[in-house]
Amino acid sequence: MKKIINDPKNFVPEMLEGIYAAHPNEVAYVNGDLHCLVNARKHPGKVGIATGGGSGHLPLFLGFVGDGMLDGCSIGDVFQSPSAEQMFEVTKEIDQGAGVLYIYGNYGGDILNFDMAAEMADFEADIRVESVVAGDDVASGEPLAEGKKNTRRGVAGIFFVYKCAGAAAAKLKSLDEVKAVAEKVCANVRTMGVALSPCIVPRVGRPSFELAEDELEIGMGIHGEPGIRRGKMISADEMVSEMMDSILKDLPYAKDDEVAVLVNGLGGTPLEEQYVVYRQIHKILDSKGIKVYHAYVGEFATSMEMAGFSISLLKVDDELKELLAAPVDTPFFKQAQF
Amino acid sequence: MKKIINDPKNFVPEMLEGIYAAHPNEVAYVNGDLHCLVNARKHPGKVGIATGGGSGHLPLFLGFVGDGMLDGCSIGDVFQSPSAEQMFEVTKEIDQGAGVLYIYGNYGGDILNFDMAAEMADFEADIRVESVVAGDDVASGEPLAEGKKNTRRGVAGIFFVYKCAGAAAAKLKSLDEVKAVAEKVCANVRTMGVALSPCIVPRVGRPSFELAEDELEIGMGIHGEPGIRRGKMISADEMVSEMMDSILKDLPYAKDDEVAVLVNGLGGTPLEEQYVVYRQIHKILDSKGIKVYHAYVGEFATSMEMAGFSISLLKVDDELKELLAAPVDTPFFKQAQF
Amino acid sequence: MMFTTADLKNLLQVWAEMMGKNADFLIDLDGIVGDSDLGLTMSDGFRSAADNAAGSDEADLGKTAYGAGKAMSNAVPSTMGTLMASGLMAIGKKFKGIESIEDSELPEFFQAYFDGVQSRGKAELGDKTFLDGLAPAIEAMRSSIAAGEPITETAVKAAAAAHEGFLATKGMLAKHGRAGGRGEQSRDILDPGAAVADLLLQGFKSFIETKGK
Amino acid sequence: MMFTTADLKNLLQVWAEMMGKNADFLIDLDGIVGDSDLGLTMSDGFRSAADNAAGSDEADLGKTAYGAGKAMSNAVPSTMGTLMASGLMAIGKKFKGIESIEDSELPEFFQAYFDGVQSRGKAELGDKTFLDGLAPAIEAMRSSIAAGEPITETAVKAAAAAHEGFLATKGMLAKHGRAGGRGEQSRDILDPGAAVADLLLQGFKSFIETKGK
Ligand SMILES: Nc1ncnc2c1ncn2[C@@H]1O[C@H](COP(=O)(O)OP(=O)(O)O)[C@@H](O)[C@H]1O
Ligand SMILES: Nc1ncnc2c1ncn2[C@@H]1O[C@H](COP(=O)(O)OP(=O)(O)O)[C@@H](O)[C@H]1O
Ligand SMILES: [Mg+2]
Ligand SMILES: [Mg+2]
Ligand SMILES: [Mg+2]
Ligand SMILES: [Mg+2]
Repeated sequence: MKKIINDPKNFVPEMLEGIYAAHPNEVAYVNGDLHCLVNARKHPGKVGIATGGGSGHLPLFLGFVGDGMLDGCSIGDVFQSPSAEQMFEVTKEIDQGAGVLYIYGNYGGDILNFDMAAEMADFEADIRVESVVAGDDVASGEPLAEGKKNTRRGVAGIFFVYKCAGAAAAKLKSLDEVKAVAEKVCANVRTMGVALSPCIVPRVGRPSFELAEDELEIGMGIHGEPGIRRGKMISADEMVSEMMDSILKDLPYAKDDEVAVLVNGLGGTPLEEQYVVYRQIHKILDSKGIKVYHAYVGEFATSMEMAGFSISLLKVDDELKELLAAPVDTPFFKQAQF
Repeated sequence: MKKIINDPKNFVPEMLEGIYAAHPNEVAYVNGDLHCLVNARKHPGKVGIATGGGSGHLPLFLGFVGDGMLDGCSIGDVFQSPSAEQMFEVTKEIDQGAGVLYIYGNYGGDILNFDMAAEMADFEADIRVESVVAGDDVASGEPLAEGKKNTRRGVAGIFFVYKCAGAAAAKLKSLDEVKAVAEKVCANVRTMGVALSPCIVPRVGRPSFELAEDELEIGMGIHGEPGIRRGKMISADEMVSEMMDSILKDLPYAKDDEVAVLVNGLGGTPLEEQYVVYRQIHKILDSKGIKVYHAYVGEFATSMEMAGFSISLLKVDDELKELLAAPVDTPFFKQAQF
Repeated sequence: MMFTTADLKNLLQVWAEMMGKNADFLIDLDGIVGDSDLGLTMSDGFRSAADNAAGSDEADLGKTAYGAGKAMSNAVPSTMGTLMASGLMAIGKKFKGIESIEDSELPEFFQAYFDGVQSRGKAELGDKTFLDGLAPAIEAMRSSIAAGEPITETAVKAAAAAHEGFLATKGMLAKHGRAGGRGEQSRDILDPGAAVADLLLQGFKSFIETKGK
Repeated sequence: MMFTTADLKNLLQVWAEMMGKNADFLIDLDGIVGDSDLGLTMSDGFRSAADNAAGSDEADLGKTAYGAGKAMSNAVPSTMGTLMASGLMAIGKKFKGIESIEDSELPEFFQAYFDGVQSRGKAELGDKTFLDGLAPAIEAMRSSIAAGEPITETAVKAAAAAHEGFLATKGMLAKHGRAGGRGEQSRDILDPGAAVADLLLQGFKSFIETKGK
């Protein structure tokens, strides 16, 4: 196991110690628990936004805590939910009187714990909490439909939910308004991924699955959940075309629609290759008359050293464009107003 | 070869097409040549700063072209120098009448071409060009000494040279002043790396070297140049201690010195592991009474999918601190004033 | 006979031992479609619940259960960890303010557990979950008590029903958790969460046996 | 006899063919300590220099050499590509404004090449580089011309000297490029850049032979 770690048991706390040591003016932890991370800067009157989830996806989730985005994040062990108590501690710390919005990915363990935390916040601390659950992975469930439960996994597209909701909260919008923004983004974002190689959970010490030297898996989840098809390696352009087909079909797009694009490296894939991918996405969108409002390329939601990438498209209107363009300053993600 | 590419021959131009498509308002190319990248925004009266080098190291080199940092970059094939002509084209484009500073790494091919380009700029366009060559890798040559040629390779520490020189140029300092800043940073920055796995140059199609499943190489260069020792895998803390020993010895540090730290992932190493690394660096500096002025953790100078990392320390004084803290806005690196 | 706060503490100890002894069994079961953590989370989770209860001098039955549940939820925030914690915490809310219940009220004790899990997890009977192991046990308990059988007999019947319930999950289509992602493939396997329900009732049976002696 | 712009164009063609034929030899040599690109860069580089000269109707000897050098530097910005381009461009600067030189001036032609490479690369004789192949050839040329030998004889002697010079790089300690990073290990090997000098002089010899016929 070629990992740059010490005792696998200490992987998460040591990583967190490193983060607090590296960014002492930007992030802090509450209740003496490294797993309860908050923005070191307070913004009175603002709706607090919290997220949380398992470790192993940096910069997701904690990396988006900072000005213009999230206020707090509870952190679990690798690929494991943090506890409701930890979420509750973060909730108490970030509530500024305007209530707290939970935004997290559609995974069983996270849902149960965030629900429990929301109850604790209500019963024990009288804090109003609302929740928005992101499920953007088109490879993992039926298309969204009015009144139907979304069974799709939350993946890199949650970045757009954080970004827009964070910008709305920074403008001191109300909890209901910020929630409405988050829901609007969830309704308009679609993602699809491809994996080329597995990752190793440090405590487990062996890969979670095997892919032959000439194989890939289209639609695999960020914890190695099974995808849509496993097949022989194909060219970058072919991968992108196949993935874009599924994405574009899922939320019908029309000529002259505008989108924001996110190319997300899974951890082991060079940035060069991600730009080769972006090139083909841009070509496809061009050919359909769909305009790119803004493109993000890099690592946003990883699976440690997994090789592969995902593509997320967010259909934008004037409101979302304005929210996307707002500045952000977190230790892991910075953006100037554009 | 598990790469997300099309025809290996088109790897670099396709990557570049992706970059221009993704960042149309931020970067542009000159002379109809994708390999000649410049900041899309002009800053009249400013010293122009150009860099250049082979592809395969994103965000190095072109990723640091933007406001507050570099003005242009010429881009070669993977691990190959761009041509003098390409450098010259960039030079003409970024000269704003205040002259141009070349900052690049200490590699034979780059030196020859930048020297030739400087001559062309002088003879053919009457542009004053000065050059600063970064050689920060303590694993690759004798310690720096007055009047002696620096034989060390330029690696991730060049980020600090760009950052400080870029900030000085943004303040409209003169070419001599900006050059003096760059030289000061070169004199005060030290780097050491470790590699755990090789990378594959697309056109070559096979790894440039082999490392067994339980081996690492301390001091290896970013093109796979031989390091100081090859050995069995050790813990993250042991790697860091060994590397910090060499770095701290090379430019003696005293109690109460202040440093900026750069932890640089080589491409295939998860961000989580880089923070485990930072934790130990911080501990060692703490134990010696050396204060961290600012820490950067992430990918700054990669070798495509190579696994491993490097540590760079820059000894800072008030001048360098002020320059480091200045804002930057490039497509690949953004920083708010701190 | 009465079921007191001291009994709850003993029952939690029995459950912790039960999960410890069956950790490998649960790991293997969860390994087929899940992430193999169930053996560890259940033994760690019930261990911390039992230790929390043992370490407290709380006499209140409800508060003891609630505290044990919270301890479990902190220790193992996995799906089943949180669900089992929710069960204990629901018992806590229901029996807050009293220090014992009649044996005849024990079905309500398990019903509270069931309700806590269901309101947290929002699964239906037949969704191939923990609930499908627990529900038949509660029903068997109720009939046995209604028939005036001694509690030892009730416990034996409840344990048998839970085991049947566990076995009956084979053939069901999973709708939740990791197995839920497998579709029809999931039918062939036994549900690991229902195995935990089975173990809880086996534990309850041996707790009652021991208490009767 | 005179060496004209047309001769230069022919010589460049011969060199391009020479590098093409010996590409594998150079690849292997560069593969020992370098990055195996030398065969490709030299054949591509001299090909583009020759094509540039062939395609231009420039009559000026210097300008033709300069243009050929620039073409090479654009085509192959590797170490040797840039150095060879610098050599041709230095010839260009020296012989700008004339359309031919005397054969007896040919040592100056090669000296300009040498100076161009040296001022670009800043290596010294004995540093195990291209220069160690070219320098003895220039010396041999000078002596031969001073002795009044015919140019065919001069070319043969120069080629022999270049080959000796190439062989003599074995044993030298490399100070530049990738081999320079190897320290004492580099002594055992022949320098690939010096092999290029050898090939240039072998090419010159056959150019002179052909021209004499
Ligand atoms: N919504 C739910 N309600 C009740 N039980 C559930 C629910 N979702 C999953 N389960 C149970 O949890 C078991 C898996 O638990 P666990 O191994 O802790 O999950 P994970 O490791 O995925 O967090 C399943 O076998 C099922 O019985
Ligand atoms: N400074 C220099 N001056 C002259 N020749 C040099 C110099 N540095 C390297 N060389 C020559 O270049 C040869 C290697 O060239 P090349 O394969 O193009 O290098 P690279 O592939 O590293 O760019 C060496 O064998 C040596 O003869
Ligand atoms: Mg990475
Ligand atoms: Mg990477
Ligand atoms: Mg499990
Ligand atoms: Mg070479």
